[in-house]
Amino acid sequence: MTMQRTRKRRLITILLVSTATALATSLIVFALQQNMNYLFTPSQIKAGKARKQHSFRLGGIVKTGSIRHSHNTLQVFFTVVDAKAAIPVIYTGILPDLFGDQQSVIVSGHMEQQRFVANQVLTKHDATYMPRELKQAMVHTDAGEHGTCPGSRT
Amino acid sequence: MSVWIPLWLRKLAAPPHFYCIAGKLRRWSGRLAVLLGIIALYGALLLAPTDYRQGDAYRIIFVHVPSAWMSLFIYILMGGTALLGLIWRIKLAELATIASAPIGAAFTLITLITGSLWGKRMWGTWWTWDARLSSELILLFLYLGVIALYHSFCNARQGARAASFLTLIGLINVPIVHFSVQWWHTLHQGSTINLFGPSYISASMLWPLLTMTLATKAYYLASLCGRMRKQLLWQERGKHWARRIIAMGE
Amino acid sequence: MEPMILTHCAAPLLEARALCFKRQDEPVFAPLSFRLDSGDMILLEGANGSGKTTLMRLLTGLLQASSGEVLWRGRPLHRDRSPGDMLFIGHHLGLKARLTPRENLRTSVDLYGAARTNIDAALGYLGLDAVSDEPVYRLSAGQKKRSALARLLLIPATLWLLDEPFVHLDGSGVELMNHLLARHTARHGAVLLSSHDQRVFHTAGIKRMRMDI
Amino acid sequence: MSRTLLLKACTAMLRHDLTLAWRRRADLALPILYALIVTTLFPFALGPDRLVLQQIAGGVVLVIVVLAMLLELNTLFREDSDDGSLEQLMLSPQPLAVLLAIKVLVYWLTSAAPLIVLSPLLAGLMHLAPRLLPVLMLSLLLATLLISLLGAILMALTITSTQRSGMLLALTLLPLCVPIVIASSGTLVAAEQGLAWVAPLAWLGAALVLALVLAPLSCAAALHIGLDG
Repeated sequence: MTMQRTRKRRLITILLVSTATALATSLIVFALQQNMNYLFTPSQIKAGKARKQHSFRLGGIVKTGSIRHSHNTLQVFFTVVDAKAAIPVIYTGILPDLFGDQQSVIVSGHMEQQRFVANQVLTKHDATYMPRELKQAMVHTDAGEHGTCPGSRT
Repeated sequence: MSVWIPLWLRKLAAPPHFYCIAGKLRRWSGRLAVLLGIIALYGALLLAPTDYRQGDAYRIIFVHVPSAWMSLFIYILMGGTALLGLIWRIKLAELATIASAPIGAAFTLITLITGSLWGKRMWGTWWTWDARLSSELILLFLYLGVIALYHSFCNARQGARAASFLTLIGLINVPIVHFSVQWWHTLHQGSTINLFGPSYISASMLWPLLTMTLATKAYYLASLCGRMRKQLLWQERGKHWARRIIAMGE
Repeated sequence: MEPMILTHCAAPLLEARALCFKRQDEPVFAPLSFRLDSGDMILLEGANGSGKTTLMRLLTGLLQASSGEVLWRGRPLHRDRSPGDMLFIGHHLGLKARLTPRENLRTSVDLYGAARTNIDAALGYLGLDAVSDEPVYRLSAGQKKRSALARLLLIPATLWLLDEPFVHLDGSGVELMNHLLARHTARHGAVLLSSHDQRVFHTAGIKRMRMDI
Repeated sequence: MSRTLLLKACTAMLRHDLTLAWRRRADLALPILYALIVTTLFPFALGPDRLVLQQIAGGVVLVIVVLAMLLELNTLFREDSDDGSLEQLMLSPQPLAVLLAIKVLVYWLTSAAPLIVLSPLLAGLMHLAPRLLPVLMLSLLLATLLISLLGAILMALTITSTQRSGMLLALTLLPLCVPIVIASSGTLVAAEQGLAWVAPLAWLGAALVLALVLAPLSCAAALHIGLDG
């Protein structure tokens, strides 16, 4: 009798756990289908996805040649672009070392008219490490923008 | 408790025997750690070339990356020993879980400090709430929680079991924390070294990194053995073999 | 420890085989083997700290043995699932100070799935009529003990595990308790109890077990 | 047969714990007062700037509720362990996990539920936009249930530990709560920015469904570890 009870109890436990797992899985699948991006790209902003009065984060790549420093203040102007759109950004402060053309950045701040006023600029560096000489050589031979070093496989 | 454990393993796990072997292991892995560490530092600071973009500041990865790997590696290992200790009540597994925690916490702390130094140079901020950084911080809290929980019990073995249980819960939590923080969009770069597929690092930089990784592993083994020995001796202080060793030491 | 000499051949109600418990790697008592059949009553004797309470908790399954095993009706005692016809009353009586004896008993009875109708009778039998609706914190130590012991009347259990059941009881309480014990063994129940004070104890056919190492 | 017995035991447990909570109903006001007082500290500390307060309102209410719960949580199972009723519970023939789940439910009803009812007032003090209130309460509902379940495991684990202040519980529980806090604040931020806020809520829901089943089981296991010494 006790054996039967044990078995029954175990069965109920397994049933409950698997039901919960199934339910949780379907909820997660549902959640994954929703857009969960807390960062807006320039094209999303152009499409009016971000409410203008709220502060948010803008992510993209610094357009080549767009960086302009002001002469006597710390103000910097640059343009953040993605595949389709561009947003001009104004920032006052010291920029991180890696900041430069074609650098991917995350800028937080808010929109003022058509311009994004940033209060923080973060640069995202890529996961490539190589000697300076090699990079120069690669640039000269135009080995591609994201070349991996030959013979560096682990 | 009638669990089938092979005889040789049982023999190895006998406290006096383990004490002796751990002593030897500690000595040799300690020496190995020092040797590898010197080689790796030499390679990292003098031989490895300057990075094309990050200049010489990138050299911090030779400390940062191996510690970060160790911080996770040790926690996963603790999860394994915790499970062993809880299910089969293997005393050495309990000891290993408890002895690993401070080492893991130290590596996590090193990771956080070097990471924040690096972050200031490269990203422009000491700290950012990005997925990897945040989960590393939570990992540190988990380590500290495990240590604190262990010390809050009078009965050391019960404390070890409770701490093991917490370790297991935390083990499930680590990836969850990581992915949940990722919602805030990650600033940290992707993986540089991939086990499967190409790595984005040149060989001249890679070998000191890997050597340093081996050095940290050897250091961990040495430190673990030392801590387990000490704890074992303390727990078995009433036993004959332990008294003999203590008497010999003094 | 000599194993009990028993005439029964079937699986005993409760059996301990080389039971040992270590706290901080120190054995609390020497390995114990004994068996308990229906109709038996065993008195655990031993000085303070000889492990009587620990043994009781082992036998209920609250503690897990370091080595050896406890068999309940021939099967290993399962730690996660109490057999249900075993009743344990320990040092901590399991009474809520803010509830009345009646409310406390009602919960116990419902947890074991026993009949609720006998609560009044049980309270009367133990002389708790006057205080049955007072919160437990107002009761004297003896009255609290009686309230806890009322479970023995209400929950049908084969085995009683009683840790110091006579403590705090007055003369009439001791009489009552002795009577309950005798009646239970006469009805093929089994009892394992511990007591310091052997004078209060006068049931015939009791087996004594010394716990000293 | 055994199902009706289990049901009877569950209702008995529920009545028992609710009666106990009712007998010390004065204590029920404490977390509420705590939450109110801590909330009023924020305008004093940050200045009464409406915009500043509004921006952090959701997160502040969330964290205060979590902390208020934590203070209450430290008493869960403690009295039961001290007076021996926990032993009686473990020895009863009913599945321990189910009984513990009921205890956690009563804990939630008596400590977290009043805080959720109070949350519009707390949010109002911090000038949270009224349209965000339903989202706040919904995410609080899921988050508090999850934290209760997680906290119960840790309380069961530390039942015989010598460290009885809430600090140990905070140190061990709060790191585990990080994803819960992130998801619930994520819900609020998304709702504020007009994004789809159902997604983080669905994550919380998924975690809750799993926790509802797994946490009582782990709690029972943890209790055995906690008492085994």
